[in-house]
Amino acid sequence: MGTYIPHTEDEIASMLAFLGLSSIDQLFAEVPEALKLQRGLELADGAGEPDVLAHLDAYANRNQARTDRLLCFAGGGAYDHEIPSVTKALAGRSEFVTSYTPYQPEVAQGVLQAVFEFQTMIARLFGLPVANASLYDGASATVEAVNLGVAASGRNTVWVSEGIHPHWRQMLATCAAGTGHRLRTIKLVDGVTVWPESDMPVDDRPGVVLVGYPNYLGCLEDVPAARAICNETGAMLVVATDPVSLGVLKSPGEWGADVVVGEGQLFGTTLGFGGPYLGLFACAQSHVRRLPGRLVGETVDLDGRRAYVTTLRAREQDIRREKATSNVCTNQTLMAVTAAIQMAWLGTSGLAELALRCARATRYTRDALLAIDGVEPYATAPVFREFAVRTPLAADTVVERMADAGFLAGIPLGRQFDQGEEGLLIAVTERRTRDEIDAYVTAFAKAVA
Amino acid sequence: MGTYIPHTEDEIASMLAFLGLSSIDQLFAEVPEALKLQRGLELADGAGEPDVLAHLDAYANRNQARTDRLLCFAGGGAYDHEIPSVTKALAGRSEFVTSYTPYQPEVAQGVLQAVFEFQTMIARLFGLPVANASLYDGASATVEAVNLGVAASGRNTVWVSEGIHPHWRQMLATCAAGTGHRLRTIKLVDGVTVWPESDMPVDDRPGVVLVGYPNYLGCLEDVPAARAICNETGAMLVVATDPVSLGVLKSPGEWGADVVVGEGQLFGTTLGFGGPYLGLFACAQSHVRRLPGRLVGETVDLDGRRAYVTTLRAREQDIRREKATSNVCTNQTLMAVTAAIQMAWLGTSGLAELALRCARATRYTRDALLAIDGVEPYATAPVFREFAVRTPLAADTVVERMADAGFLAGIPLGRQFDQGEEGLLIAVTERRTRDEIDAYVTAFAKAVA
Amino acid sequence: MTGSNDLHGPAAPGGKATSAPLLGRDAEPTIFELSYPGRQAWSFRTTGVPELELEDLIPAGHARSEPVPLAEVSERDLVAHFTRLSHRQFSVDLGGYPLGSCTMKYNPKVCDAVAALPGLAGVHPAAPASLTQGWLGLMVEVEETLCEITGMAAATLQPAAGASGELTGLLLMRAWHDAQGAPRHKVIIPDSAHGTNPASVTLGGYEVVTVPSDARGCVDMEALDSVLDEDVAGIMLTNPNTLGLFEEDIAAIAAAVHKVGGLLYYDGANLNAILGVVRPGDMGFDIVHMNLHKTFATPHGGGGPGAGPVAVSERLVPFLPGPRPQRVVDSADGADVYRWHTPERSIGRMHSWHGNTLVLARALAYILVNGGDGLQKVAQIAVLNANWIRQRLSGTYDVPFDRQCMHEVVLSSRNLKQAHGVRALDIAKRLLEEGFHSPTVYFPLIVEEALMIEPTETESPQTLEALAVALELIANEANELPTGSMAEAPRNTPVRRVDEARAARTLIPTFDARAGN
Amino acid sequence: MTGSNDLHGPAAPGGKATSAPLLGRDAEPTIFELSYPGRQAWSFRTTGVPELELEDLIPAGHARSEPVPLAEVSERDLVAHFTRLSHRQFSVDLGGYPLGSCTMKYNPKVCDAVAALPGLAGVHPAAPASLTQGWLGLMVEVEETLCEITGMAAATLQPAAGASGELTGLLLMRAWHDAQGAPRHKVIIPDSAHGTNPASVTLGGYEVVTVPSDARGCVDMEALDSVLDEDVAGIMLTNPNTLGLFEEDIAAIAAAVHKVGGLLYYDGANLNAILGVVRPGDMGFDIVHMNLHKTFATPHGGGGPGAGPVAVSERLVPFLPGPRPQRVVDSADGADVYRWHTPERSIGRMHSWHGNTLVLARALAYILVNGGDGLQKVAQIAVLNANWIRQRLSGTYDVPFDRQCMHEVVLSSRNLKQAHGVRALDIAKRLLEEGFHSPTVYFPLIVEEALMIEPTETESPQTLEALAVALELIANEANELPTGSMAEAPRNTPVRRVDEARAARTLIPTFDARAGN
Ligand SMILES: Cc1ncc(COP(=O)(O)O)c(C=O)c1O
Ligand SMILES: Cc1ncc(COP(=O)(O)O)c(C=O)c1O
Repeated sequence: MGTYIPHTEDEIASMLAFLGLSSIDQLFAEVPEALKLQRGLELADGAGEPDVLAHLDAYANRNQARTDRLLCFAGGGAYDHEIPSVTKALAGRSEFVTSYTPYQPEVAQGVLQAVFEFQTMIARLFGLPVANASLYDGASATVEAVNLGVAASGRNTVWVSEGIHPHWRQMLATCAAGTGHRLRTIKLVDGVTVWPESDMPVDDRPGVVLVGYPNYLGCLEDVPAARAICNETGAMLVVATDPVSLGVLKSPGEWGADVVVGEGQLFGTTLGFGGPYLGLFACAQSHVRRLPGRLVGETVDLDGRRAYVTTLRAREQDIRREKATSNVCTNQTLMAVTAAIQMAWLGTSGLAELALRCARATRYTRDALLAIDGVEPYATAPVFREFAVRTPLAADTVVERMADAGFLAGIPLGRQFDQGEEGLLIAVTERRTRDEIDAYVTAFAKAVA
Repeated sequence: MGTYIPHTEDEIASMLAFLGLSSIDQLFAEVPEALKLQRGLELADGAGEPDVLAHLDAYANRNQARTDRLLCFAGGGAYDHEIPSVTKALAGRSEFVTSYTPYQPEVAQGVLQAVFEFQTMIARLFGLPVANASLYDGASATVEAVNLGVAASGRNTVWVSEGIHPHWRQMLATCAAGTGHRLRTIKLVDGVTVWPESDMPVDDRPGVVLVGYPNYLGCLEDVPAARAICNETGAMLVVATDPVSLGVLKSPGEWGADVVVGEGQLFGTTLGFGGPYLGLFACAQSHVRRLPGRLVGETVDLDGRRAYVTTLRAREQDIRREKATSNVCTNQTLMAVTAAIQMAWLGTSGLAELALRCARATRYTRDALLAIDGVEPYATAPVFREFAVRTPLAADTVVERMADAGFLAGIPLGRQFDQGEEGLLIAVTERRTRDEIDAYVTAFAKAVA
Repeated sequence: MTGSNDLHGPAAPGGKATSAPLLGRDAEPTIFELSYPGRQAWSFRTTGVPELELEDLIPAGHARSEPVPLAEVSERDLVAHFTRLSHRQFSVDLGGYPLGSCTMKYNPKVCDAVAALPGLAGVHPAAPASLTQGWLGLMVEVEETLCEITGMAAATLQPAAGASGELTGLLLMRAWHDAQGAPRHKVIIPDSAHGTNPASVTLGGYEVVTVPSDARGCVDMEALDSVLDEDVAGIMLTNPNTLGLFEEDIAAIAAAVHKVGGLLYYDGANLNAILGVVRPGDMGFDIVHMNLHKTFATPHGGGGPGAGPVAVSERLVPFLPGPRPQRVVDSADGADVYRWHTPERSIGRMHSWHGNTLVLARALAYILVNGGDGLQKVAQIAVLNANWIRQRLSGTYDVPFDRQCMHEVVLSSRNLKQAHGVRALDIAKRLLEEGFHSPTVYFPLIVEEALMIEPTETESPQTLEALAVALELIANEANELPTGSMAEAPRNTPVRRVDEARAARTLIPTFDARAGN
Repeated sequence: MTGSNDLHGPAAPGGKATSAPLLGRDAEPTIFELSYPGRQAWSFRTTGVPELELEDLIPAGHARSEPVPLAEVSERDLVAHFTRLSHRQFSVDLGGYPLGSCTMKYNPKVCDAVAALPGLAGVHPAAPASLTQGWLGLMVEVEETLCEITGMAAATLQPAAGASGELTGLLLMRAWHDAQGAPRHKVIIPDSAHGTNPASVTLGGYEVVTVPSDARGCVDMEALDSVLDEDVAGIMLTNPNTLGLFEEDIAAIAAAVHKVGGLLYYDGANLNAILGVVRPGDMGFDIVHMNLHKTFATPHGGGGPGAGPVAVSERLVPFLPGPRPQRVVDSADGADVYRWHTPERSIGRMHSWHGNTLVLARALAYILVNGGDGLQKVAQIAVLNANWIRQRLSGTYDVPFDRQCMHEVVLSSRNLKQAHGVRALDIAKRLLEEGFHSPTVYFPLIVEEALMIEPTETESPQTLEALAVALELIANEANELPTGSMAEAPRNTPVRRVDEARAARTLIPTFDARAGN
């Protein structure tokens, strides 16, 4: 039996004796006998680490869609960006990995300061003064942002652009069953949201307006239009963004967002089939007491030395309980620390360069794909670093065929956006070389022929 | 241009100005112009890390004989043993990796204590009271041992058993050109050394007797016989051992060795095409002032706290210069730390179990191979965890054929040991499963058919 | 010629290491203070992609005028900075971490290797099932394993942590009652419950009804009876509860709640105590979340990530979030076939993708190493360790509930507070000086000056002994040294007591909010 | 019932972390003290191999009677022990390490990734060339690159470190002279030479002849002339030499040595100073070793491993150790073919296998990232940094040789010793308190109270400034504080000044030698 338990049989016996017990089962004397499991768990007996590793590697080998087998052209909030050795080495340091929430700041300055730096970077990136220490992922950050917006505006009607990631919209809907928020999906037309007129009965006015920038199809929305609605209606503007794009795009904060959310996987976290990822969240100063999740602040210690500590804790569930701004407790700190390291590695110039390179590769790929007979733009609105095309046959089929040629071709859009099954969402990161793209385009032409 | 230099152009300019220089070339004003390289180095310009990694991975992909492609049945001092994640994680801690020789013990207790523990473990394993902090590899440890033996005995005739690793014997010969040691190779007969009579002219008497236990062919030598010669002639007994075998075999120290050496790769270091490995070295107390290399000792600090420091430094080259016991400076400390971790992971019971498992797998494989028509024992002396066979065709050819079947079949013995090209040395570690061995044997039968 | 050529310029020295506790006690500069304009660490692949200008790539008006000021550091300074920060951080890998309710057990390194397997780490979550059979199979094995451990019928692996699992469970409850055509409005929780429970109840759209604990630290049955009615959607319980005590009346509670049509929710934070001994499903629970980062040893990452799968009984399966991985072909030779499937009446989705999948893989590795037999031993030794601590310290600290505990024990230092003004907080800080992380303090709320100690099964008897000796020493000091001396602790740490009030009063949530920036 | 159940037994508590400088200053118990009989961490594959008994596997008399007592610890305690030890260790990753002659530059993390590539790390060294074409190709690229950098014709990659390279070089020298039919007996080294040089000369079977340095810190040409004769096999030089000074007369030295038929050996420890600026081959050297762990940034590993390839001029190629990797087919499409080849008159072998191959791979990665252009910049900035330090501190410390230095500067604190009794050692210890590793002290031997400072090019101007400020502060303290106060340093480190004399007097080289064990 593999085990991480140090106790030897003699030690167990001695400890039981100290407790006045004669068998280990007596420790569970207070558990009603009738409830106890009368058999062993029907699981295999413990195995050695090498066997277990082999077992899991066998699963790994059944995944065809691994980046070392299929070149990745899929995105949709999960991107195949460069993760340098230095990020892996630092983020993997066991002090960051095997600690928990910094309840004792005196021995947790490492995580606290790293998170403080993370918060600063996200605030700068999003163009807002306060960012939290992380939420679970893009979807949950969006849910929290809407909750904040409803609380701040006092109105629970939420206008959700169809350009928000469909999974995030699903999670909004799922959670709205509990909160009672009234969600109204606002359609995309040719890639961008067409907002309703806002001169409507007060009751129908939105409390929150939620838009993507860039949106799920990679298109650049008209954020000022959304801001204008908010100005008229008193709604809170929540923008869901692609953080890498902000290397060159104006920040949502600058566009007037009250809350900005995003998925932070792209800062140094592996694709990992979707988790653990990193929910990013920033807001205006006025909302800080409604902020969900942990927040690290700077202060001093007894000797006046600079120190960091989690702060405004009175918002949180362990103190405020049913009146807390959110229920989040365990979050994604390690991914936040990873992102801080990755963003420091990128730095001011690297982030701009990264965004630019993605945009160039995207443009190059898009132009080449659209030159293929039968491949049409899915939307004509300007895109930045991701785009969708319409293929002559079902996108699912294209993806299957492209896999045989060595590519993960993109994400089929399915029957969303009131369209057929021919939509394919394609992301091209800075890691794709011209040769790889050319090969992709050639294979694509064959796949759709 | 990729670079790890922090300086910006403005900083360089400001520093030059401080030095009263107007160009960076002036820093090299004292280098005669005529000698300077008048062109740039004819190397490619700097590349980004991802490109470089890809370049090296291309080499890696051209190595067919990697353990993830060919199951390893080769040994000869380099073994495919289990290296658990925990050893890799701990030995990879950057404090161990990016420090140097502990010249300032106050800030080097980590490495010092780890090496102290390493020394203790090697001393226990080899059955001698003192072990050093590492030498380069098995071959260099053997050279150093012979040097010590010659100095201690005052006689420079060295009897070298043919059962010592052939590469180590080559290095002995290479170095003997400098030291003038007179090496005499003592032949193996059926796998074990047959020592000459020792009643010979005083001048021919050995100062050092060097034997392998187990030897290169995996056979168990009669160490007491070698010890008896030493007793008669006053020679020093040096034993080169397979450290894993000592999990169940008597230690060379117990057999009466004055110096014991070995290759320590098998304690947690990857095969890595042969380096960096780990030269192990232990000796009797009486030889401690002749010990080559670094030695860590326990002491106390100013406050009486237990502390460690490199000691008996007066033996070493930086102090004793041309009279030093050895010229070694940079050694293989990281591998020693790795070995300490790996030996602690194995522990008392694990090492014994490891040795036993190797022996079982070896026996199982050997029996099955010898049942193949035309496969003969290379020697009949008892082996412990490695053995040689004679194949019906050149062993090189067997290795090539076995590679196509997915195995690194072993090490061809070539024309050594006065034999033909049909000898193949085979090692079977605890990592080989019965299924793998069965497949190997089946393929072997085909390869030699 | 000598003289000064002050190169500090705007930046702090990246190579000065006085913030590493090995050398000193200085503050570590922020990465922003280490920044120097023009320095860089990044490099990307050479791609050969045509280098269009930004103007040609995005419409006018969208481009930012200045790059985002992140940091400008060399790789060397980047490494030094975060390595020094890591030296300013306690962790399980450094020593005992008896932080109650958090199950800070040892995190096996083999699980890191699992999470780094290219065939797991390198998979895009939107790749179709046909190309990700390994991941689907792994997830099915996780689900089946968790169901066997909890005694439930099926599970969703989406929730990213316990709290997310709670909300998922409450939404399942709601969907169930809605499906019965009779929405309800109240959820009962004991006063000892963790804060996430009431917070989740609110987010689930329910009203919190709190029931008090009785003298044995369990749900007061009479009080429970008095609040149970047909408007009660369910009850959330932790068992063993946050006092580390087993709710012996669980069968009666289950019967009573079920009788009014309510559902039982199991907060699995304390599952470590009962692995292989008793299962939530067998106690009558309908919905169970697990915290894989607690019970199944996935590392806590300085605050996360975790994973909070939710398992349910048969009748709730149709409501589970989707899509869920499902085995379609069960083949003997390991080539099972899997697909995604969304339950008919699914409440929807609780994660951007499929859950914290790499955490699931780690947890599976941990479970497989332990095996069914090993998991039971985990529970046994976790409980043994906690009881040993309880017994050993019962003359030194108050033991509010004098019963056998399960995997953790809640002590109280009210005796020391009353006699000497020494608070639980002081003890927590003083214990850092003795080489241990502090226990959880002031929780559960119903115990005054609570010290909640969860040793976990991976701490050896020798470590327990040292912990007990340290806590005895501290109690002795409280009794003997002048009041206030304890308030000096910790003395050896890189920073001393941190001014939390000031942090909240003058909020500095970013470097830019610091006065002078 | 309370009371004691002392569980320490024979073992120290693995979970107590007061030895981590984060928390305390206690000694860390040895792994042996953490051991408890019966505990274990290991696990192996399940193999299904028949389980014969040991008696059936080895002949009677060979079996040991007791297992080797290594340690008996849980994985948890194993991890805690070595993690705490790592916190007691300074390293480049923590801060500046201006240890002269050792070139403690930043070690890029990408090189760790290279060394971990399964296709490099997982290759058995005895596998035939046909199955290891990648490794042979890599080694050929390393050799060609090093030859271009040094201006030599070919190289052996076998030597495991500089000292091994030196011995290799001396054996080559010997083989050369032997081949000329005229063995020689003396090798000249300057008095500033590193200790490995004379030690290697002895092992090479030569007599050491030392020449003094002149007033400019270079080889005294007259003294050299007076010892040069036909019995001189050659001369070993470091250039820049260990004083950090360039031997300007190198051309004349080379001519003089060559004139008597001697060979010139280049100790490449200081190669970092001249990369892309001037090449040993062009200076007239016949044999050149390189320390890849210095110049090419492979990590020093707490004392090793390194790699010490030796490059030679055309006439020495036939004597190189073998086998050597060689390109047989040069193809445009990257599918070159390689084989092993042993030079006709090879001196033999200097390594168990092919050299410290994974170190070679790391060095190649470093070289490729820098490129030809980048390597020259490395030298330029290394020299710039050293000169800046020299200039900045020249009023504070003695500068024995008032000239431009190369990549390192040797200062002397004899002024402080004479005036206040403060030794170089004290300054070294005091500097630890300021957040830097100490320089090399008391070397080279010809400088009194030597402080040998090699900043390397990877330390920023800000770090240099801080280092200079610290060294100024220390000098000021020496001038102002009472004599002896410096002897207190370091005060913050996990141990204070270590009693080296006692360690040598009462030798305790193992745990078992400790009194009481
Ligand atoms: C009893 C209890 N319930 C719920 C939770 C919440 O779990 P998580 O932090 O994973 O969201 C915790 C976490 O500390 C807990 O201790
Ligand atoms: C000048 C000089 N020569 C030779 C050496 C020896 O090199 P190694 O330590 O690699 O054996 C050193 C190492 O410090 C050195 O500084």
